[in-house]
Amino acid sequence: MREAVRIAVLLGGGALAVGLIAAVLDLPPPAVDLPEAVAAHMAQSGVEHPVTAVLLNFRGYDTLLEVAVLLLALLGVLTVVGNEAGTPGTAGAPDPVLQTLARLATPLMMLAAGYLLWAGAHRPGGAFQAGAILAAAAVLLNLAGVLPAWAVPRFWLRLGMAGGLLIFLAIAAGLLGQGALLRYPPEWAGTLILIIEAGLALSLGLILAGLFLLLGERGERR
Amino acid sequence: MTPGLIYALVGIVLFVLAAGGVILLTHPVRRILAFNLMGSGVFLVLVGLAQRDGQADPVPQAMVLTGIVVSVAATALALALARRLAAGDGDA
Amino acid sequence: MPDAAYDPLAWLIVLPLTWAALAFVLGPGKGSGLAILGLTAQNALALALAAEILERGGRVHAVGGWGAPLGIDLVVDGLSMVMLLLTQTLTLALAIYARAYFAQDRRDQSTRFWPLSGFLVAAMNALLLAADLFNLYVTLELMGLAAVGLVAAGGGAARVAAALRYLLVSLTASGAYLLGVALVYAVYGTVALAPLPTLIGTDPPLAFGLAAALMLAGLAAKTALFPFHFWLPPAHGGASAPVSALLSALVVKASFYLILRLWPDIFAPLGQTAAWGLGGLGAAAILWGSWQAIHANRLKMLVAWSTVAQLGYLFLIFPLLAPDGVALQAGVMQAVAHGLAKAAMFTAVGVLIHATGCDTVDGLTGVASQLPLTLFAFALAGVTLMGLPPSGGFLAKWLLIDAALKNGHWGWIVLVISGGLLAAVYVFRVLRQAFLVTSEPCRLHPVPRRMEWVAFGLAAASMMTGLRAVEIMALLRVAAP
Amino acid sequence: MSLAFDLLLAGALLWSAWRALATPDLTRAVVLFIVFGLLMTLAWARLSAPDIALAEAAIGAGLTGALLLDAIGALRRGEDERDDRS
Repeated sequence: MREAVRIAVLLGGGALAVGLIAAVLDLPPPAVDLPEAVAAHMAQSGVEHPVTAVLLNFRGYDTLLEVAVLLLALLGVLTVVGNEAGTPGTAGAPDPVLQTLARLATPLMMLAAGYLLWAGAHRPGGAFQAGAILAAAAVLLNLAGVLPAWAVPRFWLRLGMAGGLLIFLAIAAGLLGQGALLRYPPEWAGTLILIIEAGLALSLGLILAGLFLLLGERGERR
Repeated sequence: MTPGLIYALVGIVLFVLAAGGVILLTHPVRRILAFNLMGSGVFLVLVGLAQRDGQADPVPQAMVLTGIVVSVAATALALALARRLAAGDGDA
Repeated sequence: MPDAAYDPLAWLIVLPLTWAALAFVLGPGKGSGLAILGLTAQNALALALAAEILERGGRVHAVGGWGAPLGIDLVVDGLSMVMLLLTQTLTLALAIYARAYFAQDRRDQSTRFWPLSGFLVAAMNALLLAADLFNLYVTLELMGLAAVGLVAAGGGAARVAAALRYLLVSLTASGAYLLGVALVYAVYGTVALAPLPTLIGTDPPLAFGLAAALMLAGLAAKTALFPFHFWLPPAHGGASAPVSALLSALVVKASFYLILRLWPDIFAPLGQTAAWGLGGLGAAAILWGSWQAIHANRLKMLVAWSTVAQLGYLFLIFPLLAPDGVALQAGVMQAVAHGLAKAAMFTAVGVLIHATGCDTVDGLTGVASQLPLTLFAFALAGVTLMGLPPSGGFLAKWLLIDAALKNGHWGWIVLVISGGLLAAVYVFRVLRQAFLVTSEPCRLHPVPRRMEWVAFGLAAASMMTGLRAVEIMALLRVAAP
Repeated sequence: MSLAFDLLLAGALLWSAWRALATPDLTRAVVLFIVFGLLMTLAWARLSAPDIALAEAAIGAGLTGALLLDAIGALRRGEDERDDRS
């Protein structure tokens, strides 16, 4: 049985790969020129960087749901680890060199996150990258033994994690009066996007760090 | 051959290889790793094919950013389950 | 068009997301009141939207005001409206049930139930309304992760193993779907549904065919179509009763809905081979699922295998789809009737398991005299699954037979009737055990009456859909703009 | 010149992915996965997608790699403890 599945997967996969490669080498040019549409509407988007415009304005609704996906993953992780006795961790495994390095790197990473957030409107960067760097700083501090693994999050931490989504939802729904969800008035678009991004960066940082630190064991054990 | 097309082809091979891995491998961590490779393959196809004429296209790029975040979320949940499963076996 | 600020179409997505996030902030075990309040409002919104589109027809909500293909459109038509109504009704009933269920002695399992189920409903509503292939991918992932989190809740090695398997299948299936979306974007330069039909035309390139096949395979695996059904029984049979009901009644229907929605534009170009392939697998699912249900020892596994069988009927319609819409009506009717009946069955089984303290068919001996209402609910739900009049299941199967007759497919008729007989076997297996007279009646744990009444209400609703089908059919005929 | 670089990178991507799937040692497989993630960063840069390159480096290679390493560490410790008990 297992061998039959194996052969089927190998044959099917091979056929799929050959078919896909043949299909891809023989593609007509696309009928709709979306990059052109993006370029044509950049002026109304409130930002100057096309990827940010797509991510938070033209397809901002995707991003809204995606933040919910992240929060959901965190909820799932909490369901799984939450049943174990959540002993708050104490920092352990002291490695002086690593600790000093981590302490030095953290403010720099915070600064980088802030810069990326601000820069996202004009050039590559934005909430996701900023949040990821915040999370990376937390992970680094944890690996160095400065920041302990997290127990079940308390109210303020939960609020911080859900805050990005809640701000995004409030703005999305608030703009319904303009005629549709997330319909930014052009003169306010830049400001609103920056508010959303700031909330997202913080929440994404907390959630991504949480995904790692809630599972982490450093210091949690005897 | 544009870079777009080259990386799209890499993406196709990667997808097929890694999808086979998710189905055939048995160790949960390996299957999760394979799922991540599969995701990378899809992302390469998405951006690569859209840019097969050499012009950057922000729309699939934004989609891939979304996809990467979804992937890491799913990975964290899957690993939490796998760890719980291993720990549960020990207690039983 | 109504005042945009109160547009139910948008609020049906924003509201559940909001109460789910707030329930998370409130903390473990909290949020049931918030959930019931939110779901009540969603029911009102759904009814208002239904009344509106019955009068004025389907409509579009262009998120961001851009419109497809630059922006993302939300579209409501008859098909999505019927599913929206089913979703809101079922989730409200199950929330009332879950509140009583978790108040008993299962606080540990309820810790994250409310936010998780909120995100699940939000994902359902978003999926039903989305008219954009990539946005659909995000909603599918949202729903998959919520469902997996719900299955895992409460722990236990079996549950966690079932959740992990479910997650990996779900992720692989979404991966295949997303590769299909990537190819569609490569061929046509857009992922919005609105412009695709004209772009695809009559002679699409090979890349599009492969894209459609990948998307179809991914969605079929998510719907647990035979032979991708293997993940369903442990996940649905292992979860707690309200979760099993949510998953079996709604979640698997969402991916089926997508196949149905995308069929005319995206999948039909694959040709009759694909339609008959789906139909054949559906037939296999009916037989194999029923066989397993008949031989299951555990009560919940019996009901879960019955879901595998009942999902099979949904796929019988694809070779029969015709402009007259009879097959489509049969499929939607089956989805609605099975959704209500299966929710009734899982909630009834939840009551039985709670009362007897064990999850086996044999453990039911003699409970009928002490829990008549619950047994009656189980029997009524069984009538729908068997397809006896006047239930919604009867109507679904009647329409299916009608469509098969028109096309002269006698095999389908034999299959539908034998599927009903097989369902009778596993339903009566449970009922017979429960009605056995024992010399020493077992002592049952007390069960909140509310749980029994929810099970009964859902079962009665599955009957009513057969009697009030005219309204459902009228709604179904509302076309998209 | 750039074509040669692309082909080389393509080969390296596929090689590291294949090794990550096929290597018998789990830790090594995860390290190869992180290498793959860093190569992906280069690929994104070549596809003029600096946003994705940043995200891939931080999330794809960094966070996912850390999660995977952490998980195999935990699984291994769990196995050791079980061996001790038996």
